[in-house]
Amino acid sequence: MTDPAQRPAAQHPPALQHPALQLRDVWLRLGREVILRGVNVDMAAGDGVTLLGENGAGKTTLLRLLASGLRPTRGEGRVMGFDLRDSRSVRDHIHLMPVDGGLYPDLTCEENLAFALRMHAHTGDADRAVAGALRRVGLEHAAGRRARFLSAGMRKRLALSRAWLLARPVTLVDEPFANLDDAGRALVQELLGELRAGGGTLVVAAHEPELARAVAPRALRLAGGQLLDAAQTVNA
Amino acid sequence: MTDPAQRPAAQHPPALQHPALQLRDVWLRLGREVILRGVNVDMAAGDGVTLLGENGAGKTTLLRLLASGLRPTRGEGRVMGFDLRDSRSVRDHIHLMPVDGGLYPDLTCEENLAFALRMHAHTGDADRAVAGALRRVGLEHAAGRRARFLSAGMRKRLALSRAWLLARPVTLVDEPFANLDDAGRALVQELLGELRAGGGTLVVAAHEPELARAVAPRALRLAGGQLLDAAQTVNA
Amino acid sequence: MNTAWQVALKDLRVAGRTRDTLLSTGFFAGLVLLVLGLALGGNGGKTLEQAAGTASGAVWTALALAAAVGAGRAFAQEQEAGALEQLTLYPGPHGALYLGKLLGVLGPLLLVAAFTLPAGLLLFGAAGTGRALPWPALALTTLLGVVGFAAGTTFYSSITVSLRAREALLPALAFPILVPVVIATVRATAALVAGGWSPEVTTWLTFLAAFDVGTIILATLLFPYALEG
Amino acid sequence: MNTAWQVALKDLRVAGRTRDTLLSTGFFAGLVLLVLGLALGGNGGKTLEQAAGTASGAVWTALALAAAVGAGRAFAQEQEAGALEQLTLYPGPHGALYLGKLLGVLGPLLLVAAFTLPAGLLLFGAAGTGRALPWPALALTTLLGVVGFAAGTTFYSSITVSLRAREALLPALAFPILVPVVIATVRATAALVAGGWSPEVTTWLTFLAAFDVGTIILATLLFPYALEG
Amino acid sequence: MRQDRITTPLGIATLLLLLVAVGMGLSAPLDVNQGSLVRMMFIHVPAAWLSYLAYGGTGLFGLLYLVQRRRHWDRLAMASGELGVVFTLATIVGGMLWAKPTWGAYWVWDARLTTTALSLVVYGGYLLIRSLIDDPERRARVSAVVGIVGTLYVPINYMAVEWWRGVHQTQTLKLLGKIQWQAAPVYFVILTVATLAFTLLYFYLLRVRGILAAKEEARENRELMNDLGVRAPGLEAARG
Ligand code: HEM
Ligand SMILES: Nc1ncnc2c1ncn2[C@@H]1O[C@H](COP(=O)(O)OP(=O)(O)OP(=O)(O)O)[C@@H](O)[C@H]1O
Ligand SMILES: Nc1ncnc2c1ncn2[C@@H]1O[C@H](COP(=O)(O)OP(=O)(O)OP(=O)(O)O)[C@@H](O)[C@H]1O
Ligand SMILES: [Mg+2]
Ligand SMILES: [Mg+2]
Repeated sequence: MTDPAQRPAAQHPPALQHPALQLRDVWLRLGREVILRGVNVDMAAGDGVTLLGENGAGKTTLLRLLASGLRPTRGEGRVMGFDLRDSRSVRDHIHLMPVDGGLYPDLTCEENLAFALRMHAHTGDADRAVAGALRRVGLEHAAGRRARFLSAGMRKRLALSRAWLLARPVTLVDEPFANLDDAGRALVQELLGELRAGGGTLVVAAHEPELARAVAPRALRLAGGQLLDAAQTVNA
Repeated sequence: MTDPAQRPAAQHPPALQHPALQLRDVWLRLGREVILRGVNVDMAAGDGVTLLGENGAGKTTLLRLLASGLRPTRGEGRVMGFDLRDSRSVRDHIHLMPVDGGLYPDLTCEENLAFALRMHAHTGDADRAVAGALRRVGLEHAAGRRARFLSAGMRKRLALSRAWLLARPVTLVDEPFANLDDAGRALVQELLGELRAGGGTLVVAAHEPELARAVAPRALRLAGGQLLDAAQTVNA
Repeated sequence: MNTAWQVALKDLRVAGRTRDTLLSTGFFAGLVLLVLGLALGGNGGKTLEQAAGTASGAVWTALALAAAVGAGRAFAQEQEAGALEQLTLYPGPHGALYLGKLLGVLGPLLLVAAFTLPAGLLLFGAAGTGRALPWPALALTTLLGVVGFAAGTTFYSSITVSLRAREALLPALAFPILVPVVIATVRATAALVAGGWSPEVTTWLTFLAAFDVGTIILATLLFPYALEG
Repeated sequence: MNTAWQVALKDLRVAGRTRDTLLSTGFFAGLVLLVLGLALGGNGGKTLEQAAGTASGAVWTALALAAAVGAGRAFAQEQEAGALEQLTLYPGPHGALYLGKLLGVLGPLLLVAAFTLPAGLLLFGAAGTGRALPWPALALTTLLGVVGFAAGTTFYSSITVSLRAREALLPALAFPILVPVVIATVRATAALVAGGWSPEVTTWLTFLAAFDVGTIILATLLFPYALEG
Repeated sequence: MRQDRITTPLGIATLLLLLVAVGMGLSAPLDVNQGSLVRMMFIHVPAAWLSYLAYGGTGLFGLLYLVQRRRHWDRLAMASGELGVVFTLATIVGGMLWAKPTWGAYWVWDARLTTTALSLVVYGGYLLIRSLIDDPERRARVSAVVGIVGTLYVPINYMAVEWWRGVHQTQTLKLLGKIQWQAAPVYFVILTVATLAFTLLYFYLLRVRGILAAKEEARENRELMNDLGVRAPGLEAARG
């Protein structure tokens, strides 16, 4: 559809020996709740993982922890070989797309993307890259509109185009299919697929396993604070 | 499942002669955009309507207009026989469940529901009604937790339980299925079904026509600022 | 009235649970007193009149600012949560929302005022000098003044929150509302401290009461227009 | 440095668009000046020194409180949008975020200060008496003072943002730390207005510059701990 | 809980030294100007010293917490902050009682008095922040930061009399420039003993409060874990 050369390549060392994501017996307590109770996981670089689980199971929390936004109460983890506590190195390799998009309501679509790009010390023609990303998600006509005035689905598309544009080695995506129309859902599959094709590791928290499967075939289920292979839990 | 007597009955006059919702050539402009371009619609009391449309088509905007939160730029409308400009009377009959829930982050689940109930001048045992509603959506264990600390799906459930508890003659629901797990989606169908069974009129904006059909069989599609029968547009 | 009452109860509950509004407003008022004390220098060799003037000036500066800060939260709270539109869609007259917010703001503010006034008078040497002060009259002045501030700033807060950037002239609207209250309270307090009840005090308090009632009525009537989508 | 710069640019862009920081900061500064002006009575029969003292006291109290209110918005803005967590997840040192926010806060604040200082001096009878004032020196003092305020309040704002009642809490927490800046600026301004440049002024300005640099360095170092999840 | 060999002996030593200080204070000659009022000094000044010490402690323990992330330091920082507030209050109240006979009023707008009152605000704010954060890790981290910045304020309070002359005594013991003592030598000795006694008192109270806080925390955690029915030894005690 678009010229793949326009998309910035995933910025990470070509040859990776260690797993992209690794958690060892991670416990996490928030307030008076223990959300994670001994989570273990390994994901190879280039893996695509779907994170399933009931409402309130802790999927979002786990993603925030992987992005170094929360510290494990016990246990440890590594992202691209860096300890989770070394937040500075982890942040160099990861992008988290939150449920609500995490956009600035008073910046326009264009400005929101350009800001994200510049914060990643993007060199090159930012304006052109941004225009390409907006076109890709069908927001070119709203490029100059403030995020405050976007519809729910348009906000999701904007957040998605940001993830695609940044193309970090590890991309964590929280409920990408919610609020989108059918075309939007197909777009998510396409763009996330491109990220993986570029060598990126993908973790997708979603309630639509059939849709997520296309880009993140390995399914894990979070239940009771523990992470299990989805197949296993179905049998259990 | 639950004792239907526990649910407050829809509070509206038993015999309605006029349509519940009526729009006549409604135009709406927001900022520099014209969102609605001559919308006409009639919905009988007790109707269930699914509002379809692409992202950014104007579904949310239309719901806000019906709730008297926005004023039409041109044209007019009636809700339960009251002119839309008579916001005070309209608000007596309507409840809008917004996409983001519209909850107070620093009130607990219980308090959020009790507040809504009391603002509707509910007489009777509010605490009992609230506890019942929370149990109904599976949030009884989080009754004392602040809304700020709920997961996305739990917030949706809370907003849903509020709509069910208030049971207004007209309930407008914006994307009820987003962010929910499978059990949650079934719950939406169940609760909204009960609202309609109680005589309420239902307008559901959703991207999941197959799910919405169960409770709101009449499908309308918003496209180009105009509202058409979904069947028609598919043919066109 | 139910609406007003429920909104006030909710706000007080949020305030009460988190204690923060109260604590920090009080903290803030105390701080302004201290800083003013530092800035206005020593009180050696002052006549009673002078001390009374400075003390009432400091007390009312502190309370006016505390009111502005406290009321600022009243609607910001709703807006942050995306709950403001929801609030405006409940049944009942919109004017009642204003009254509810006002009551919610008044609660903590009156409590803070009850501490600030005696503390300010003591610190600035206008009380504790062995003379009896007309406390009931001072309490009445405080009540009227605080209601005036809260009424004005709550209204202002509702306008700024929903308008965001629309018009730069709006803060200018709040000013004329607050100026008369400041003048009247400062004058009345100073007169009461220096010489007890007098016809001058009666005039100021009557004015204040009329002004409060007028502001509240006007704001209640105008409020629906300020909110409207 | 890129990070700091990008954050500042974004904040300035938002500030220019919504103007709400500017409005609320200006409102607050105006309110303080006004209330103090009224409370401290007429300026008849004051010597130049007294007028200079009162005027600079009022101006700097107003600016300090305005800084607290303005900086409060710096992080509140991010928080409202749910964008704060996103901001902390960008690559690069967290200290740079602080510097960026600081620059963003400084913009509107300097604008407000540029109005408040002359207005305050005029209002309290320290300017407009026919004498020429040392404006460049006053501008330098203002710059140093405002930077000091912004550095302190921006830092605390990052702490209070996730707490409830941050509007009132922020000034209360930050102000005591700002007191040295208040003292120094008041002294320097009063001396400048009353007698022009003098060695005393040099001392105060040196102190201010040192305090600014110290605060900024300390804050940049501690900021990552304040933010961390 | 391991055997505590320090607390009790420390308490006894503190008590003894305090008694000695009281004895010396009561037997000291009367001052030429102030008469027996001068004895106020032996409480007032050590109390002020203790509060400075406590504020320094809050900053130091906060810094240690940030470096090592051991909750132990956080508890000490809190204990120190509370002591600071209590003894600042003692200084102010004692000073006010002293001020009535000597200056003729309980309170005057003197720089030292105001800055002392403001330091109460600084550490009141420290404790306020603590009370507003529920999550223990975050509370420890944020309050450590606030405590460290707050320490900046202590030297300013000390210097306030220099910068802004008022009625209050300037520092009798000048630290800047030449160290000099500007009063009768007997008083110096008594004051030193009293100050030493208060220093010991600080460490004793710090320890007691720290132990209390640790017990409280352990109890809360136990309750919480029982609530949740969690079998995870060490989850709560992960970082001491
Ligand atoms: C509310 C009243 C007062 C407060 C808040 C207060 C506060 C303080 C503080 C914080 C210090 C320790 C500062 C330092 O060591 O530099 C101090 C020391 C001292 N105060 Fe006060 N004070 C008050 C009243 C008085 C009065 C009424 C007197 C005597 C007439 C007095 C005499 C002294 C003396 C002699 C010292 C020792 C100075 C030194 O050795 O450094 N104070 N006061
Ligand atoms: N700060 C907090 N304090 C207390 N509990 C919290 C906090 N944050 C999250 N929780 C709780 O943690 C649990 C997991 O939340 P999380 O958002 O991770 O769920 P989720 O799996 O993403 O659910 P959903 O599918 O609904 O998005 C929820 O029960 C929530 O209430
Ligand atoms: N205040 C406003 N100013 C300008 N444009 C606006 C404003 N509010 C909404 N819009 C625009 O109106 C259009 C319709 O938005 P709306 O939220 O109604 O869409 P929607 O059908 O609900 O979409 P979605 O399925 O994504 O939720 C969007 O293009 C949006 O950008
Ligand atoms: Mg989630
Ligand atoms: Mg929508």
